[in-house]
Amino acid sequence: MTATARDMQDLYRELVLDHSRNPRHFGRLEDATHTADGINPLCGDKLRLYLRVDDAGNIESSSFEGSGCAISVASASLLTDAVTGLPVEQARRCCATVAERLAGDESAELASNLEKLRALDGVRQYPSRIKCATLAWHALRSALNHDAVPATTE
Amino acid sequence: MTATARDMQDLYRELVLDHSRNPRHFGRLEDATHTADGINPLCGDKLRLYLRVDDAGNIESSSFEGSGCAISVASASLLTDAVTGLPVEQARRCCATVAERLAGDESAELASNLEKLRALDGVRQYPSRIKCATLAWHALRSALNHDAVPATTE
Amino acid sequence: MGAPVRTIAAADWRADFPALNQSVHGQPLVYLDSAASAQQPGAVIDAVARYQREDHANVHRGVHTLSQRATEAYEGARDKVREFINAGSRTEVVLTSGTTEAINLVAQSFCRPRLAPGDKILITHLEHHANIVPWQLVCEQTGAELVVAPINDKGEVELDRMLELIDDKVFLIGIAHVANALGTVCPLDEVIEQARQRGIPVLVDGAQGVPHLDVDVQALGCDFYAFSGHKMFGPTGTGVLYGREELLESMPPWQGGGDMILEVSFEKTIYNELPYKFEAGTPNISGVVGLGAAIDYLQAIGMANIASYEQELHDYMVAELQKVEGIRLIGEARHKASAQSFLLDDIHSHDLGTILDHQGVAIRTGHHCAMPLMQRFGLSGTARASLAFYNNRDDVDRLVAALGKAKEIFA
Amino acid sequence: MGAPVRTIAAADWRADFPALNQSVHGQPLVYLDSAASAQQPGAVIDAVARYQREDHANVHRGVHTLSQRATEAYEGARDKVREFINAGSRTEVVLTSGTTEAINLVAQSFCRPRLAPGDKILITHLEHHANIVPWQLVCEQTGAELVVAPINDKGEVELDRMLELIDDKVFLIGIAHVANALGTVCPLDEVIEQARQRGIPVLVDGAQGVPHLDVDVQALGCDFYAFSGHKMFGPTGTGVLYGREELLESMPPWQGGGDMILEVSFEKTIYNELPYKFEAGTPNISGVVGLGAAIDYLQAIGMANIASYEQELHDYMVAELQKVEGIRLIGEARHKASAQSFLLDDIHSHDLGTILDHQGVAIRTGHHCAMPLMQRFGLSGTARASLAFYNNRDDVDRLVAALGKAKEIFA
Ligand SMILES: Cc1ncc(COP(=O)(O)O)c(C=O)c1O
Ligand SMILES: Cc1ncc(COP(=O)(O)O)c(C=O)c1O
Repeated sequence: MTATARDMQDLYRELVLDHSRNPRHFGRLEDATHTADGINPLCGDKLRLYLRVDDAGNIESSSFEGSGCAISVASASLLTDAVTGLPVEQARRCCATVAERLAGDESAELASNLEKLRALDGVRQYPSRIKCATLAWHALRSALNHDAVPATTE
Repeated sequence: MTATARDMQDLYRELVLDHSRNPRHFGRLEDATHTADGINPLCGDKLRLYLRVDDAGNIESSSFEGSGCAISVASASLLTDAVTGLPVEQARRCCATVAERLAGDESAELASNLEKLRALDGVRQYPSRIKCATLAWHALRSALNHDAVPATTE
Repeated sequence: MGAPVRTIAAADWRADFPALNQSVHGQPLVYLDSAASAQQPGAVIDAVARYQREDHANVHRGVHTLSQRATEAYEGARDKVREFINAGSRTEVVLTSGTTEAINLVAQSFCRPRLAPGDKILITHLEHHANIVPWQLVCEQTGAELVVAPINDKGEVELDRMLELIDDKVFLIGIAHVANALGTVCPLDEVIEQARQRGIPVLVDGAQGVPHLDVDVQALGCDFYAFSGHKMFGPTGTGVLYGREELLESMPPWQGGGDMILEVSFEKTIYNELPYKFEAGTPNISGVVGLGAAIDYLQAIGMANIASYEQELHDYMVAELQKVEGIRLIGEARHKASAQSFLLDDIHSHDLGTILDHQGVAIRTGHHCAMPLMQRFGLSGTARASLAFYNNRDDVDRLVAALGKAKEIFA
Repeated sequence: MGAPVRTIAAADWRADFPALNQSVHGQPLVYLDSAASAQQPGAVIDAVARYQREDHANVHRGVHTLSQRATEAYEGARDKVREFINAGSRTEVVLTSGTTEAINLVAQSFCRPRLAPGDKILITHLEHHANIVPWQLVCEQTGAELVVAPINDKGEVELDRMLELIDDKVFLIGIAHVANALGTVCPLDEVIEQARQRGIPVLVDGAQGVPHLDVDVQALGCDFYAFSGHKMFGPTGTGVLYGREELLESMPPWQGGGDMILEVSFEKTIYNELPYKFEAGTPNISGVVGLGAAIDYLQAIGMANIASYEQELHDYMVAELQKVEGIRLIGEARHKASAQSFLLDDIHSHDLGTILDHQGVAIRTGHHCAMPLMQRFGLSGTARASLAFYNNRDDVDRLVAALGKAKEIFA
């Protein structure tokens, strides 16, 4: 295997390719309580995130729809896996942790529900792609804040 | 005398200084038949040229007013000396000859009425000043053409 | 006029461009993104640096030596532009910060004061945002309507339908010379001919025309022609609006400031002559000096030579790409220049861009500032390889090989 | 924050500027025209050339390595600007082609949609055309009125009378930080204080402020601050509009094109966030890289050091000029920076300029793009010597000696 292929397989790990091809929780969530759009104007990634938060403040279910590159779709898919069942406050903290981790902060330890996000560590070497990986997480924060404007990654 | 002073005295010859300090035909010409403004936006030279042309098509008299640098005032003063008494067609040709001469065309021979304009030959080494020396002559052409807009030197 | 057409190895030219002589991710760079911005020959880089080291001062208003030299360098470049596009007069060459500013100038100064509700601006479906949004803005400001001529599935302007749309309500037509996303060369002759018959001015967005074709604005017969320095191997922050003198004369100034006036008082301000009326403030002097050097460089090769060399290379690129399994070419117009858009399997163009970059191959991905065009094809973006005369067949081969690797990774 | 104030021989700095190391008409150049345009340190010239040789590509939209590097360089320069003027956020730093474009942007985008007949724009009598004509244009377009605060015979703004003019009909105040023709430092604090009390926005024309003073836009409390790269030792074709976020947010885009939009369709266009909303089209990337390098250079010296060094040199220049028989200083404000205008005997300033140039001394002559100011003094122009930190006492002595020669010639 060439060095290029190896490096690239560090970015496009099996898990990433799997989640991008078979995104989990894909589609519109009926009776969502929170929703937000994410746009990455640089590459045209666009997604809409849906959350249903119950009265106790837990994320009962989540989903997303839209289109984007493998990284942004995989990240959104991993997100919905990771935050479903979490209390809102904990989900908020996840946004911060993931953003720090993807920006290259090794000390940003991933809680067990975020373990799989390690698969995205490869983007750190590709500054222009970090935005793809964080897009869904920006949208999550917007949704939780009930922001009216789309989250962008600039 | 230093080289600087010598070079500069080639530009500011006695005749030039004399005409700039004591411009001939200075002031408004009542009953002018032709008039035109000249503006040099680069240095703020502004003059108005007046001509009285008789029925036979000769420039009976001429004058100018305005303000400007030594070169432009001297040139205007020399102009009024040179064209008074000339047939219009000949005055028109003078405009061309002087413009060529000042632009450095040695072959542009000066007719006897223009002899004194040799004093301005020094400007040829100072491209930004050629416009000062030609301003009045541009205005002369405008006046003869009855142009409505001010002549400029750009 | 250009040198006689001859066949030259692009390698001769390539060596003139320092940025091309580098490795990216350990691989020699293959730069296929000239439609976004072109690289500069050393002659341009050096001309700018030399100007700054030796001649810089502000232009137009100075009597001292440096100011004189700067003015000559700046105005000399204007003369080069005039000759390069064969404008009738230097007064028709307005120097701007780029194509975008040039088109905004026409929208705001030529159109805005005259447009009324019911009037139309006609463009095509393959325009760059720079030839869409300024018209949207002025339509909003005036109540005029933006009308869009359709394109077919090959990415060609549907000429018959466009000509039908040219009626007496059309105030101005804006059309690309070459479409940046698809490389389509537009049918300017027919559009301009029809527009002239009705006295409708035509603005040509020449951003992608000037770097690849031998442009003669008088032969084209257009009224405005806009282009950017940085796409023709010159500096960013420079551009040109060619405008027919009669039209430019009729337009009020757009921006106010130094240099665009003859006389200012609080009561009355007299604007300067063309082209200065449209050049407010200190211009991009060093950039324009570089633009002049770029033109010198291009003239020495000859635009006809460049056009024919590139045409051959473009054909080769298209043929090689077509051999790649799973590729879908977007933009298959009969007349194309420089750019080719494509998709590969179901790999998102953004991922493709990263994988190619990792192999030293620089392409552009995304919407190419032509979102309506993307919508027309039902796409959010494409991968685009764009050629300049410094590219060669090796570059194309490297592109094709890199696409093979991408298929492996996403296999 | 700048380095601690210390006294340094200007010669240290002068050697950094290649253009200053040359002869003109056989004499070592004395450059006293920095107010028109400043020279660049080698570090700036090299940064621009290095960028072009190694990193150039278009910004913002590219996934490949060069585009990434270009974006980082460009956006990195924006961060440097933010820090240099202490703006609260990088979203408040709009990159323009110069002061002139920055002021036109405010006139057209902030004022034009809101001005109504009866509203006023208040400026002063000592403004540069760039801070006059854009307001004249927008007043003409909207029926608003341009009101001018008077100055006294020393060339100072008559503060009391200006404050009286600030009434509720004033929509915006435009005022220079430092007057380019006279060097007057304007009473910004008092004007801004009064304006704030009435909620009137203030635009400061900082073209001559930033190169000479330690500028902190938050401490000033202004709403807009405009300046040019080429006057602060950076490239032409670059400039900055600082604007308070709240105001910038409220403004519609001015120019349309790439980069200033998030999404375009023929039905609806969504504009991009700040500051991109105001940066249509490919920006002057290499120029902005140079601007960043200029800021690095200035920060290393420290603007406080520059200001105090220049103040001392300015005082020396004024004192020496006053000793010249037949001189008449124009502009004798208590607070001055950089520039000094003057007349000598009845020698026309244009002739003076030529004679000084012939001795290697570069000054500017004429109206300095401040015709109303000239009219105020009943002059068609002045000679103006303007200082930068690369000048020294020798330069002043050479100026004075050259004036002596001029007197000889016109004796
Ligand atoms: C005080 C002032 N304002 C505005 C300007 C205009 O700057 P620019 O020509 O760089 O746009 C200048 C420079 O000439 C100036 O000195
Ligand atoms: C066809 C076309 N028009 C206009 C533009 C805008 O040019 P600039 O960004 O240099 O103003 C471009 C470049 O992106 C283009 O390709």
